[in-house]
Amino acid sequence: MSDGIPPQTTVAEYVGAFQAKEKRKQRSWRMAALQLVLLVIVGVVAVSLIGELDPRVRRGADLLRSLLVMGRAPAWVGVSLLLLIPALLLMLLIQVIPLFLVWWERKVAAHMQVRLGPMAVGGFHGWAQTIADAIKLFLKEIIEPDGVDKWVFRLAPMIVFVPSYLAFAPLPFGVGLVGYSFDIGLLYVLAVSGLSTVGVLMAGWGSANKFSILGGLRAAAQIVSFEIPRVLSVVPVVMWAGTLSLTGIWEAQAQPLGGWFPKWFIFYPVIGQISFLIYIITSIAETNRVPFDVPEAESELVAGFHTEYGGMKFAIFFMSEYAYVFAGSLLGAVLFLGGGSPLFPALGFIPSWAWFLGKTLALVFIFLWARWTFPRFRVDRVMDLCWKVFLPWTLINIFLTGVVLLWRGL
Amino acid sequence: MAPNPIRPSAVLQGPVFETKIEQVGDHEMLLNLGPQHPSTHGVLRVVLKLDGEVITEAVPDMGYLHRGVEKLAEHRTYPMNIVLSDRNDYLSAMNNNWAFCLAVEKLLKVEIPLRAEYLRVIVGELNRVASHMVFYGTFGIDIGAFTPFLHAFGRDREEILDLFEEMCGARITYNYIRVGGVMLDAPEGWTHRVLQFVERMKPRLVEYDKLLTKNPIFIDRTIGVGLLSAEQAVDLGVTGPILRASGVSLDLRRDHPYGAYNDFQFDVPLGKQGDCYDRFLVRRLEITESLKIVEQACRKFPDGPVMGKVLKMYRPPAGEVYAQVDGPRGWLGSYIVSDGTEKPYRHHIRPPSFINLQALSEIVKGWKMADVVAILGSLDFVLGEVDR
Amino acid sequence: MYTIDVIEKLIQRFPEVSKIPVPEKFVRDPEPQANVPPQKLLEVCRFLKSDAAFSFDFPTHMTAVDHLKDGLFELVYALYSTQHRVGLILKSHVSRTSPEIDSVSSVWKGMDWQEREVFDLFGIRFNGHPNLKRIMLWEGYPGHPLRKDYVHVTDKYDSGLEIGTPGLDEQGLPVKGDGHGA
Amino acid sequence: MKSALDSLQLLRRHKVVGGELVLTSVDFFVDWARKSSIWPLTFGLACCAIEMMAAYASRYDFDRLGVFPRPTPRQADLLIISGTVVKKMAPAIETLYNQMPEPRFVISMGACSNCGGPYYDSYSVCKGIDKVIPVDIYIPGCPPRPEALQTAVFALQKKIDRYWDAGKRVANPSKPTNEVLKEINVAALKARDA
Repeated sequence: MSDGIPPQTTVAEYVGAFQAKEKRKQRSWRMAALQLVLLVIVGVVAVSLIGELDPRVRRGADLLRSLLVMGRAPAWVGVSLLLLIPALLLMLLIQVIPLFLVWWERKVAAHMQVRLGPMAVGGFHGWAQTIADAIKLFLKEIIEPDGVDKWVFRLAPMIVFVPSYLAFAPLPFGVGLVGYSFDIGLLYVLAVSGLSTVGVLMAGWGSANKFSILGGLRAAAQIVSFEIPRVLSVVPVVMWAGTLSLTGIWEAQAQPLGGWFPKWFIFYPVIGQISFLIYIITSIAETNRVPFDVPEAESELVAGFHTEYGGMKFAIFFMSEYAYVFAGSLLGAVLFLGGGSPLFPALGFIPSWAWFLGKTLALVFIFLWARWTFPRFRVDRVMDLCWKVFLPWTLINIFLTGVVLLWRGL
Repeated sequence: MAPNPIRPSAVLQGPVFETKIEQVGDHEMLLNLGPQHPSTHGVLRVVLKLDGEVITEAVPDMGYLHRGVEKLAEHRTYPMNIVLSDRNDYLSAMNNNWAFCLAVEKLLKVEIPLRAEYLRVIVGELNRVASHMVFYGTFGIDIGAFTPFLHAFGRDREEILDLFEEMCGARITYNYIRVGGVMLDAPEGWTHRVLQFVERMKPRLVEYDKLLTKNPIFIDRTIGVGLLSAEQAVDLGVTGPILRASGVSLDLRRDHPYGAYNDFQFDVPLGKQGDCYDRFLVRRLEITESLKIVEQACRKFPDGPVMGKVLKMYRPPAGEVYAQVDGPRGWLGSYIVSDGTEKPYRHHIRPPSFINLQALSEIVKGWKMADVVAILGSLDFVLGEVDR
Repeated sequence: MYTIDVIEKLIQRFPEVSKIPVPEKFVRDPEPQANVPPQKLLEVCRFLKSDAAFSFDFPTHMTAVDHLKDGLFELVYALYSTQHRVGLILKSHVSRTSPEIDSVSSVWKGMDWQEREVFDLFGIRFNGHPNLKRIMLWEGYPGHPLRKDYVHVTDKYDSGLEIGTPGLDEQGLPVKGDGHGA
Repeated sequence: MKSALDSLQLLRRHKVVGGELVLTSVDFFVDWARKSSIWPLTFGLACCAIEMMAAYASRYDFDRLGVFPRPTPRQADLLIISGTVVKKMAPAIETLYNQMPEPRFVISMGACSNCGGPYYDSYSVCKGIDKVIPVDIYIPGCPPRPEALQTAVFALQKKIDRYWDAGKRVANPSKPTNEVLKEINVAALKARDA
C-alpha cells in the first residue's frame, strides 16, 4: 500500500485459490452423498420416535368429550367440534402443502436443468421463496379488465379451488387420520375433482380474451375426456378390494403375501401395472400439466385460461393446481401402493403416516419429472391418445380382472 | 364488419395497429399473435384468421424492430459500419462482419493472410454452432420442452461465448472480423481450448438427440407439419437450412467457396420433404459438420500475420460490389456502392431471415394453432435481421 | 459465380440489353452487370426464368439506389440459377420524378416483400404488385426515408439529431447559432 | 445477501420530505416479500434479450434471486425493456405497462432503450424508453452482461426496500420516478444539514 496501489493478487495466489476450489469440489461429491444418507437416517429415526398419531388423536378426542360433559355443554357442540377440528386441520394442511410443492418443483426443475433454483430468499436453499411469492401476490393490485363478464370472472378461481378442498375429505393420511371416511370415498374423490372443469371454462369465457377462450375450451375438452379412462383404470382395484371406501381398499392391501412380499395392487402381475400406469398418466392430464398442458400452453396461448388473472386470483389458480397434484398422488398411493402398510413387515416401526407421506411424495416426483422432460402434445393428438389408447386398454384391463376373478372362483 | 384498429391511449399519438385482414367470415376469429408473444422470438406480429383451431389465413406484420440501418450506413465510415453490422443478426454477429468485410476487401483489392482466413473460418463456424444451439433451445420451448433450452443455451453456448470473450472481449457483438483480416491474434493455447471444447461436445450431442431428436412426442409434433416443397422454396428465394431441408443441395461454402473453405472436407446435410422435423434435423446435423470444420481448422492452424496492408482510414475507389456469406440463416449478402469518400454511398444487406419469413403465409394455411408456433420456430428468423 | 458470357447470350436474344463496363482496375473479380430498359424488364425476367439455357429460377435479392445528382433511381436485381450454378445482376433506371416500374413478383414470389420494402423506403411504385403497402413503417408515415433528399419531421420520440432534420450540418451536429437541435 | 431474519429491525425512522416517516415491521415484511419475488415479463426486443435469456439460463440463473419470468403482463411486476425501442413498438410497450398491476417496476436494459444507443440518429427509433414509460433502473452497455442485469435486480431490490413508502410514487407517468427520488435526496440532504 506504500505507493497507493492496492495489493494485487499474484498469479501464484490466484492459481492456489483455483486449485483449492477444485479440490473442494471433488470432496463436495462425497460430502453430498454422505449428507443424503445422514438425512435419510435422521428422518427415519425422527419419524419412528414420533410414532403412530392415531392413539394420541383418540386420546385428545376423549379428553375433549369429557371436558364438554363436565362443562355440561349440549350434545351438538361436541359433535360439531369433533367434525370441525379435523376439517380445520385439513384446511391448514392443504394451505401448506402447495407452498412446499411449488418450492420443491422449482428446485427439482432447476437441478434437472443444470442450475440451482431458488437460493437467496430466506437463507438456506431459498426455503422461504414461495412464502415471499404468496405475500407479494396477495398485495398486488386487483385488476378487472372492463370488457370482462364480471361475476363469471370473479367466481372462476373459487370454483376451481373449492373442489380441491372437497377432494381431501375421505383421503386417509394414516391409521385413523381420516377427515370423514365415506363408504363411497373413491367415487366421491373422482367426481369432485371433475368439478374444476366448470371453473376453468368460466375463467376462459369470463376474461374476454381470445387466448383465454381457446384455453378454456381446450381445458374443458381435455379434462372431461380424461375423466373416463381415469375412473375406468381404478375399477380393477375396486373389483379386487370389493369395497369403494378408501380405508377398506387400504386394508385389502395390508396383509403381506407369504409373510414378507407386500400385497400392493401395483405388484399384481398384469392388471396392476396397466391400471397404475394409465392412472398416473390420466391424472397428469387431469391437472393440465405437461405433456398434457394444452389449455395453458405457455408458448401458444400466452397463459391459457388464466391470462387475465393477476395477484391473488392467479395465486388461487396456482395453488389449486398443486392441491390437485397432491390429491391425485395421495389417491394413487392409497389405491396402488397400499396406503400406510409398510414395504416389509420388518420395517413396521415406521408409522403409517410416514409411509403415506413418502409414497405420495414419490408419486408427486413422477409428476414433476414428467413436466421437465416431455414436450407438449397437440390438442387433437391428446384426444386421440385418450379415446383410442387409454379407453380400450382400460376396458381390456377390466375384462382381464374379471377373468382372473372368475378363475380364482371369488 | 368495419375493422377498427386497436387505438392505444389517446395520450400517445403514434403508429396504430392496422388490422391486416379485412374480411372475416361469420364463424371465423381474428387472433393477434401480437408483438409481445412468448413464441415469436422478439417483436413479430402475425395476424391469424382462425376457423375454430384451424388457421385459414396468416399475415405477418413487421417493422417493430426497424432501426433504419441502411440509412445510418450512409452516415457511418466503413469501420463504423462493421459495428452496426454486429447488431443486425445478433445471434451470429461474426458472419455479419464477415459479409461486410468480404465486400469491402473486394473494393480495396486487399490480400488477407492465411492465418486470418483460418481464424475467420473457426470463429464463423463456432458462431454458427452457437446460433444453432439457440435455435435448438427455443424450438424445444416452442414445442413445450423446457430442459433442452437450459442445456443447449445455458451450458454449452456459454462455453463458446467464453472462447469468444477470451479472444475479442465481447459475448454477442464482437466486431472481431475487420477489413483486411482480423482484429487480434488468438491468445496462445486458444486453439487447444477450442479442440477441448469440440471433444466435450461429442457426448453432449448424443444427449441432445435423446432429449429432442429421438423423442416420440417431439417427432409426432413436427413430422409432416408445415411442408415446404423444393419448387416453392426456390421460387421464394429461401436460403440456408430451410432450403436444404426441402431437398435442394445449395451451400455457398461448398459451391462458391469464399475465405479458406476449400481446405476443409465437410458434407452438407439434406432433408427429404421440408417439414419442421427436417428443418430441425438439418440444423442439428450442421452442428456436427461445423464442429468437424473447426477441428480441421484448429489442427492445420498456420502461422503468420493476422492483418493485411490496409490504411487506418481507407477510402475505397468509386464502384459497386456484392459479396455473400452462408450464415446460419442463409445467404447473408452485402451490396456496397462506394463513391470514393470514406462513407459508403449505399449499403444494402441481403436479409436471409426477411426472405425466409415469406414462406410463413404459404406453409401455415390449414394447420392448427399449436403448429403455427412449431412452424414459426422452425423458420428460425432473427427480428434484428428481418426488420434491419 | 457471375460470368460474362451469360450476358453476351442475353444480349443476342434481347438487343436492348446493354453490358455495363466493369471497372476492372478498381474492383477484384467484379460482378458483370446488364442494363435493362424498364419497359422491357418484365419480359426479360420472364424469359430468363422460363428459358432452359438460362433457367434463373432463384431470386437472390433486389434493391434500389438513389442517384440524386443525375435524378435517377437505379433498381438492382440479383438472380441465380440452381441448375447452372451461375448468377446474374440486372439493373434498370427510373426517373426520380415519376418512379414507376413493372413488378417482377409475378415471376418470382421471393421478390414480393423486397419490392414492398423498396416502395416503403424509396417510394418507387411497382405496377401489378398484389399488395403494395408499407411493410416496415406504418401507414401515414411522412415521406420515404432512404431517399437522399429525405426531410425528417421531428416528433415526440426524437432527440433532434436525426438524419435529415433541417438545421443539422454534414457531420449531423446542430449548426451553431440557429437554436435548433438538442 | 443478508439472510432475511437477522436484518429485522422492529422500528425504522426515515427523515423524509415534510417530516419523518416511521416504517414498522409489517412494512419490512411487505418490502421483503416484494423484493424477494420479482416476476419479470418474458418480453425481449433485440440483442439485449439474448443477454436477458442468458441471465435466466443455467450459468447466471436468475431463479436464485426468486426472479421467475411470466408470459402475461397481469402476473408480471417487472418490465425489462431489453433492446431498441422503435416508434412503431412504443404504443405496444405503453399498453403492456398499463396492463401490469400496480407495484410495477421498469428496468431499461442497454444503450438502445436508455437513449437510442448506436441508433441515436435513426429516423424510426424512440430515443430512450423514458419518453414512453417511467423507468426505475437504467443499465448501461451494449449489450450489458448478464451480471449487469443481476446487479440491476439487486439495485431494484434496494429501491423497493428503502424508498417504496417514503418515495410516494408519482402516479403521473410523464414525470419519471427518478426525478421524484432526486427531490427526496435533495430534501433529505437539506434536512440533515439544517
